[in-house]
Amino acid sequence: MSGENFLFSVFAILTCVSALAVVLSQTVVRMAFWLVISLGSTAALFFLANADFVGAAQLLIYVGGTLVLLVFGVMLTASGPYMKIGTSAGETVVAGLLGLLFLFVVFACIGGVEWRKPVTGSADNIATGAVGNTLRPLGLSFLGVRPDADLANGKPPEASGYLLPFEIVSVHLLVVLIGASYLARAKRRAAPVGQ
Amino acid sequence: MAAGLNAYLLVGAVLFVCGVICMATKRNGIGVLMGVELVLNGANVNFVAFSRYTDLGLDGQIFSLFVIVLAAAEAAVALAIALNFYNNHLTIDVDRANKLKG
Amino acid sequence: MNPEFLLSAIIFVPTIGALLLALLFDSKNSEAMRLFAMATTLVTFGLTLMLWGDFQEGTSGIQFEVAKQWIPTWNVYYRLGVDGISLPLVLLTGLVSALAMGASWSITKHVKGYLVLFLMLESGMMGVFLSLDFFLFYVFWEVMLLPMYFLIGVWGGPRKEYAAIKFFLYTLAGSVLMLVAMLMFYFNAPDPGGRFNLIYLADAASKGGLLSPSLQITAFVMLFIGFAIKLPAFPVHTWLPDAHVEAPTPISMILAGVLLKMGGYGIIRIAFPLCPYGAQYWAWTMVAIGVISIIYGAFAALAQTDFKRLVAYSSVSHMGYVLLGLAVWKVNEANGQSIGMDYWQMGLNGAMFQMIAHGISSAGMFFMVGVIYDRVHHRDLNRFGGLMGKMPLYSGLSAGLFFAGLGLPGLCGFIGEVFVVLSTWNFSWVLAIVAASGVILTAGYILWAMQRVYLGAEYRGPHPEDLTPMSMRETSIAVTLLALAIVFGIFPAILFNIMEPSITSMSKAAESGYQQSAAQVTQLQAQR
Amino acid sequence: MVGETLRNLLMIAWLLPLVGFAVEIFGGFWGSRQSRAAAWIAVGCIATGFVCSFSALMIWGNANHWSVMHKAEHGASHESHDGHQGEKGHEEHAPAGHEAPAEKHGSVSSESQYKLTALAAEEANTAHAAGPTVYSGTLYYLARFGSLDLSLDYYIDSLTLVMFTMVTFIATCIHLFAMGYMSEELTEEYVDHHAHLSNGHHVHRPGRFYRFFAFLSLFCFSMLGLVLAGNIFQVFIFWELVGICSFLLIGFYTERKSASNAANKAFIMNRVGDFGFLIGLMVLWTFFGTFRFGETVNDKGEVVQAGLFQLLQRDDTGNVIRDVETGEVSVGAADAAMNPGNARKTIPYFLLVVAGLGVFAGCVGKSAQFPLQTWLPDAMEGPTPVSALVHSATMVAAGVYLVGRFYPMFVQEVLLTIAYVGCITLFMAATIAIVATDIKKVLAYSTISQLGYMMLGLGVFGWGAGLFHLVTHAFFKSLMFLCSGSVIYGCHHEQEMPKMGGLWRKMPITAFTMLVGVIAISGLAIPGLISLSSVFAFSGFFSKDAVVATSLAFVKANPSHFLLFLMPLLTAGITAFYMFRLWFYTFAGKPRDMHVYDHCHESPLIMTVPLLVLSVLAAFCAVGGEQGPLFLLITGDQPSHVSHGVAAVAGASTLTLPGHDAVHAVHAEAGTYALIAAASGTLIAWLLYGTTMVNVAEMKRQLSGLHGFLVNKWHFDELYDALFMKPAHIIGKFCTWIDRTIFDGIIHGSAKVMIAVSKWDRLFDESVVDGFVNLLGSSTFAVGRSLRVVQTGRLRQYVMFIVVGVVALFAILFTTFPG
Repeated sequence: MSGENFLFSVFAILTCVSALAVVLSQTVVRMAFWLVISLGSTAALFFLANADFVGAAQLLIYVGGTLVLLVFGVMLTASGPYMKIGTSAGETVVAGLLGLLFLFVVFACIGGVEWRKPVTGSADNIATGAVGNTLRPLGLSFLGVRPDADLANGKPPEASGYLLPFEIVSVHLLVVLIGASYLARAKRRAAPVGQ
Repeated sequence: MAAGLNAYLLVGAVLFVCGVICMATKRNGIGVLMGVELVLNGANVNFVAFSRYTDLGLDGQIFSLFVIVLAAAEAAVALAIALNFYNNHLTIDVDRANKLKG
Repeated sequence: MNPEFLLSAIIFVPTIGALLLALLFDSKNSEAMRLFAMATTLVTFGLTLMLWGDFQEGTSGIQFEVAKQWIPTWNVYYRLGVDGISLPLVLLTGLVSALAMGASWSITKHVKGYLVLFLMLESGMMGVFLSLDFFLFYVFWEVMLLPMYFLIGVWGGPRKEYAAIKFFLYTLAGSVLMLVAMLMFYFNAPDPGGRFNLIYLADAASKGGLLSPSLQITAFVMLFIGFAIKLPAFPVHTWLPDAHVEAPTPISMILAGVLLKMGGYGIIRIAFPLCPYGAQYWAWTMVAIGVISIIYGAFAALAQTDFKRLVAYSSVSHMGYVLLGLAVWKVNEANGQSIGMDYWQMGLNGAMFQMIAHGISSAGMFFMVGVIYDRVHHRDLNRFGGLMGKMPLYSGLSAGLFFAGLGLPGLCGFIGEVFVVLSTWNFSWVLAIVAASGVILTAGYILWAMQRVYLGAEYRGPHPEDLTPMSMRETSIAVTLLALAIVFGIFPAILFNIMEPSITSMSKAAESGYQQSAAQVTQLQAQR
Repeated sequence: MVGETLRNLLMIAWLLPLVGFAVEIFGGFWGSRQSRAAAWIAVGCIATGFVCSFSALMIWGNANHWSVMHKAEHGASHESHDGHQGEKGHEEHAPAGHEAPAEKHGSVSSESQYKLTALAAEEANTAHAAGPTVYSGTLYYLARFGSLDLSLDYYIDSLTLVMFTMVTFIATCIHLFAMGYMSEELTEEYVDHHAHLSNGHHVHRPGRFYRFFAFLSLFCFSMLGLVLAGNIFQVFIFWELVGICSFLLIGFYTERKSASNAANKAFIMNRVGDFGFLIGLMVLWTFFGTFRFGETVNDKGEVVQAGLFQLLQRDDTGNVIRDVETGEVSVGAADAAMNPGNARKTIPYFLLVVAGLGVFAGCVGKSAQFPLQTWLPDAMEGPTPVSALVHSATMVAAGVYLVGRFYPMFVQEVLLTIAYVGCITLFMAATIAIVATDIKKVLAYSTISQLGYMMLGLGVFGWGAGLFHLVTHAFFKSLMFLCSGSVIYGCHHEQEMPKMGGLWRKMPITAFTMLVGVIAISGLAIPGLISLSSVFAFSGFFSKDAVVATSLAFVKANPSHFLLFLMPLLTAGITAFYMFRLWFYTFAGKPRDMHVYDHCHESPLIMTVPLLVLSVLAAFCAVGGEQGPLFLLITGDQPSHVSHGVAAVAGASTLTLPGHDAVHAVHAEAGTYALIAAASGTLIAWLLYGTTMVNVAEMKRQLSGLHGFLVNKWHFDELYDALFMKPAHIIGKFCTWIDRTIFDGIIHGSAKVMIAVSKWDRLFDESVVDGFVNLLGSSTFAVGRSLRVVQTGRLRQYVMFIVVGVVALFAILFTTFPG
C-alpha cells in the first residue's frame, strides 16, 4: 500500500464516518463538530487528488467560514447548546432504509459505468487536473484563459475560460451577502406566531 | 483501498447519501443545513475526482470552486432564513414550518 | 440631414417623443408635457418641411427610397419613399398634427396618456403615407387604429364608447378586406422578392402581369371597400358623424384632417395602380358613389342641429368630391383607348387637391366648433347666435374657414371642388350635373349654420358669460389654417407642381395596365 | 408696349382695393372705432384705380388712334383716319367729367398722327390680339394637366376699359358718399334701432365703420377682377367673390335677422344660377378644352392656342358653321395647330345651346332676372351705399356684362331665351315697383326692370344697346340710390314713402339730383331743341331708345315675337309712372308725417357733392346717342358678327337677327313710340300723385286683388319656399333618418345578431365546453384533494419523497434497461 493510498484510505474513512456521525448525532453542536471533521478530511482528499487549490479553498471557506457561520446559527437559534429536537424512531428507520437503498443505487451506478480513461500528464507540461500545480491554470482560467484546453494540441485559443461565470459568481456573492444581512437583521415582532 | 476514480466516487456517494438522510431526518433547521453542506461536499468530491482521473482537465476543479462559493452563499442565506424563522417561531424546528400544507 | 434617414425620422420622432414623455415626465406636470409634445409635433412638421425642401419637383418617381430587409422569410421590407402623391399628405399630416396638438390644451383628463397616444397616432399616420411596402403599410394602418380608438373612447363625449367601437369595427372590417387583397397580390406576384413592394407590384400590373382581369375586379372591390370606409363614402359613412361628435376637438381635427385622406391615398396609391382593370370596371360605380356622397352628405348636413355633426356630414360631402375626381376615367371599350385622358388627370389632381384643401378647411371648422364648445359646452345650433358681436375675431376667422369649406374662390376648397366637377362631364354628363348641384346645397347648409351661430342679435344658449375672446394660442391655430386656405386657394400651382408628374405617370401606368388586361379579356373571348 | 402698359395700369386699379381691404380690416380691428382712416384708404385706393383706369382708356384710345370713333363715321373701315375732325366735334359736346381729358388726348394724337399709326400697326403685330385693339395675356397659371391648363388671364378691349372707368368712377363717388352716410358707425356704442334683444331693448354694439369700407374695397377688387378676367373660369371665380362680398354687405347689420336672411337668400339664389354656370363651364371645358376668350400667345409672339371666340367659327351670314351630315358644330380655329389638344372636333348643337344657357343661368342669378329675381329687393337690407354700388350699378350689371362679353358663344336659341327672360323680368319688376312703398324697394324693382331691358337688348342682337344701357343705368341708378340714401339719412332711417312728402323744401339738392335721375330713367326727351335732327335728352333716353329700337327691328324681322317689342314699350311707360310716383311721393306735395318732416335735414357736403357729380354724368354721359363717344367706345370691339346682323338660314326655322342698318332704319320710329310711352307714364304719375285729382287709396281698394298680387311680388317667395326650401329640408331630414335608422339600423341589427349568436355560443360554451372543462377541473380537484394529504408542508418529508423518487426512478431505469 503506497503512501498515497494509505492516506486516501484514512481520510476516506474519516470522511465517511464523520459524515455518518453527523447524521446520527442528536445535538446540533456535535453535528457541527463531526461536520468539521468530515469537511476537513474532504479537504485532505482534495489535496490527494492533486486539487490543492480546491482543497485550500475548502478549508478556508468551508471549514473556516461556513462552519463558523453555522455555529453562529446554532448559538443564535438554540435555547441551549445541547438542545435536542428528537426524531421519531419510525422516521429514523425509514430514513435509514431509504438511505441504504439510495446508497446502493448510487454504488450500482458507479460500478456500472465505464468511466473514461484517465490521462497522465500533457505533452507540453501544462498542468491539468491530473498532474502538476493547478494553481496558476486555475487563476488563468478565471481570467478567461485556459492553458490546458486552449493551448493544448495546437488549437487556436477560444477563450473558453470562466471570466464571465467568475464575475457572475462574485456579483452573486455580493447580492447574497446583502440579502442575507437584510434577511437576518433583527425585526421587531409584536408576538411570536404560533405560540 | 486504492485511490482511484471509483474510490473517490464512493466517498462522494457516501457523503451525498449522508447529507440527504441528514436533511430528511433532522428536525433542527441548522441540521438540515448541515445536510445540505454534506450533499454539496459529496458532489465536490466527485468533481475533483473527475478532474483528477479523466481528461476533463481543470473544469472539475473549477466547478468545485464554484460549488464551494455557492455553498457559502447558500449557507449565509439559509442561516438568515433560519434566523428569521427562529425570530418568528421562537424555535428552529422545521416541522413547524408547515404553512404550505395542502 | 441624410434624406433617407429623414423619412425614418419623420415617422419615429413622434414615437421617441412619446417614449420620452412616458418615461421622463411627472404626470402631474401637464403643462410641461404639453409643451414637450407640442415641440415634438413641431419638430416633426419641421422635418416634413425639410423633406419638401429636398424634394425635387417635376419628377414623377419615388424619391428618398429606403429599403431594408425586415422579415426576410416573407419578403417584407422596411421600404419608405415619397413622391408627388404622398408628399403633400405628409406635409398635411405634420401640419394638422402640430395644430391639433396646439388645440389639445383643452384636454385635462389623463394628459400624459393622451399625449402619448396622440404622438403614436402621428407616427402611424406618417408611416402610412411614407411606406412603400404593402405589409409595412398595413402595419402602420393598424398601428394608427388603436390610439385612435382609445383617444375617442377615453377622451370622448357622452357616447364615446359607442362611437369608438363603431369607428374601430368599421375600420377593422375594411382592414380585413384589405388584408385579403394583400394576400392575393402576395401569391400572384411574379417575382417573390417584390411580393409586398408596391412599386414593383404597380409596375407589374401596368404590364398586365399581376392579376388576371377577373381577379382584379374582385381585388379592387375589396381594396375599395376598405378605403371607402375610411374615406368615408356613402353608404359606409355612418361611423363618421358619431366618431366626430364624440371625439375631442383635436382628435376631430386629426380625424377629418388626416385620417379620411388615407382612404383617398389608398385608392390612388394601391387600388388604382395594382388593379387598373378592376378600377376601370368599377369606375362608373365609384363615380356614382362619389356623387351620391356629395349630395347625400349635403342634404344630411342641412338637417343637423348639432354643430359638429353638421361639419361631419360636410366632410362626407366633401370627400365625395375626392372619390368622384379619382374615378372619372373613361375608356373606349372597343379599343381600350382612354377618352380625354387629360380630364382624368385633372380629376385626379383635383381630388388630391381636394384632400389637402379639406384637410385644412375641415380641421379649421372642427377647431372652430371646438373653441366655442370649450366655452359654452353645447353644440346645439339653435341655441347659438350673436357670436359675431361677442367674439368678432373668432367669428371672422370661422367665417373664413367655413367659406373655405363652402368652396369660395380664393380659398382652397374651391379649386378642388371645381376641378373635380369640371373633369366630370367628360365621364358622364348626368353625374356631372348632379355633382354640380352640390354647390347649391353646400352654400345652403353652411350659410344657414353660420347664420344661426354667428349672426343674429344675441346669444340664446347657456353660459353667455363664458363667451370670452379667443386666446393667443387659439387665434394662431385658426390664423394659420386660414392663411394656408388662402395661399392654396390663390396659388394652387404650389401643390399641383408637386403632384402633377407623379399623378400623370400613375394614370399612364394604369392606362397601359388596363389595355393589357383588356387585351387578355379579348383573347379569352376569342378562344371561346 | 401698349398691352403691357394697359395691363399694368388695370392691375394697379384692380389690386389696390385688395391692398386696401387688407389694411382696413386689420388696421380697423386693432385701430380706433372713431377713425375715418379706413374710409380714406378705401377712397384713395379706388380713386387711384379710377385715375389708372382712365389713363388706360386714354392710352388705349391713342394707341389705336381713336379708330372706334372713325368707325362711327365710316362704317367698319379701319384704314381711314380723315374723319378725325368729326370725332372731335362729338367730343366737344361732351360737357363734363371724364370726357374733357379725352379731348386733350385726342388732340395730342392728331398732332402725331402718322407716327402713332405706324406704332399702332407695329403693336397690332406684337400685341398679337384678335383685333388691333384687344390685348390679352396670362397673369399666372393655376394648374396644367397635359394639354389642359387653367390660368388667370386678362382680356382688355374697349368694353373692359369702359367698365373699369365706370366702376371705379361710380365707386369713388359712392365711397365718398358712404363716408358721410356711415358716419353714425364712428362710435363705440352704436344703437341699432332695427334689431331687438329678447328683452325688447335695442342692440348696442361698437361701430363697424372700418369693416364696411373693408368690404367695399374687397367688393371693388372682385368686381374689377371680374371685368378684367381673360377667361370664363376666372369670371366664375370673381363672380363668386362679388357674390360673397354682396353677402357680407347685405348682411352688414348682422344683428338683424332680416339682413342675414336676405344675405343668405342672395347668396344661395346666386348659387342656383352658378349651378347653371358650372354646367356651362363643364360643357365648354369638355368640348373646347380651354376657357380663354382670346388666343394664347407664346414668348415669340406666335399664337399657340385659339381662344373660345376663335374656336367657334361663324360663316359670312353670322351663323355658326355646322357639319353637313351630323349637324354638329365644328370646333377649331382655321389653323389646326392652334387647336387645344384635348378638344373634340365637333360639339353637338344642343350642347352649344346648353353651354350658352348655362352661362346665362349664372347671369340670371347675378342680374336678378326672372326666375331668380327675388333676392334683389331683399338685398336692400344692406346699407344704402351698398345698394347703390353693388345692387344697382356694378355687381348686378355683371350678368349683363358677362352676356356681352360672352356674346360670340351664344347661338340664337340662347339669345332668344335671353330676350324673353329679359322681357318677362322687365315687365314683372315694373309692375311690382308700382305698388312698392319702401323707397329703396321701388328702386330695387326698377333696377331689376332695367336689367331686364339690358338683357332684352342683348337678346335681340343689340349688343351695343344693351351694354350702353348698362353704363347709363349705372350712372343714373347709383345717383338715385344715393339720393334715396340721402333721404333716408336725412329722415333718420325712415324708408317708407307714405311717411314722407314735401321734402324738396328741406333737401333741395337731393330733390333736384333725384329729379335728374328720374328724368333720365324715364327716358323723357325734348325733340328738336338743338337741331331738328337731334333731341335733347338725358342719358336714359338714348340707351333705352337704342334697346327699343333694336327690339323693334328684331320684331320686324321676326313678327311672331312681337311681345319683345310691346312689353318694353309698355314698360317704358310704367317705368316713367313709378319713378315719378316715387319723386312726387317723396319730395312733392304736403308732408304726410310731420315728425319725420320736422327732423329731416339736407345731407352734409360729402354726400351731396357725389350726388351733383353723378347727376351731371347721369344727364350727359350718353350725349350724342348712338353717334356719341360713349356708345362708340363701348362698341369699339364689338363681336364681328354683330354689326351686319345674322341672316336666317334658308329652309330652317331660324331667326333673322338685325344688323346695324336694320336698327338704324327704325330708330326714329321706335324713339317716337318710347317717348310717347314715357310721357304718358309721367303724365299719369303726375295726375295720381302730383295732384289730388284722383283718390289713390280708393283706386287701391277697388283693385285690391291685383294690388295684393303685386304687393306679394307675384308670390314668388312663397312659391320657392314651397317648391325648394321646404323639400330641401325634408330631404335633409330624410337623409338623416336613413342614416339613423337604415344604415345604423343595419349595423345595430348585425350587432344584435352577433349578440344573439354569441349568446347561443355562450350557452354552448357553458353546457358543453364548460361542462367538459369543469369535469376536467373537478376531477383534477378530486385528485388534488386526495393528494393533498401528501402535501404535509414538512420539509423533511419532501426530502424523503425526493429520495424515494430518485431511487424509484433508478429502479425503473435498471429494470427497464438492464445493463
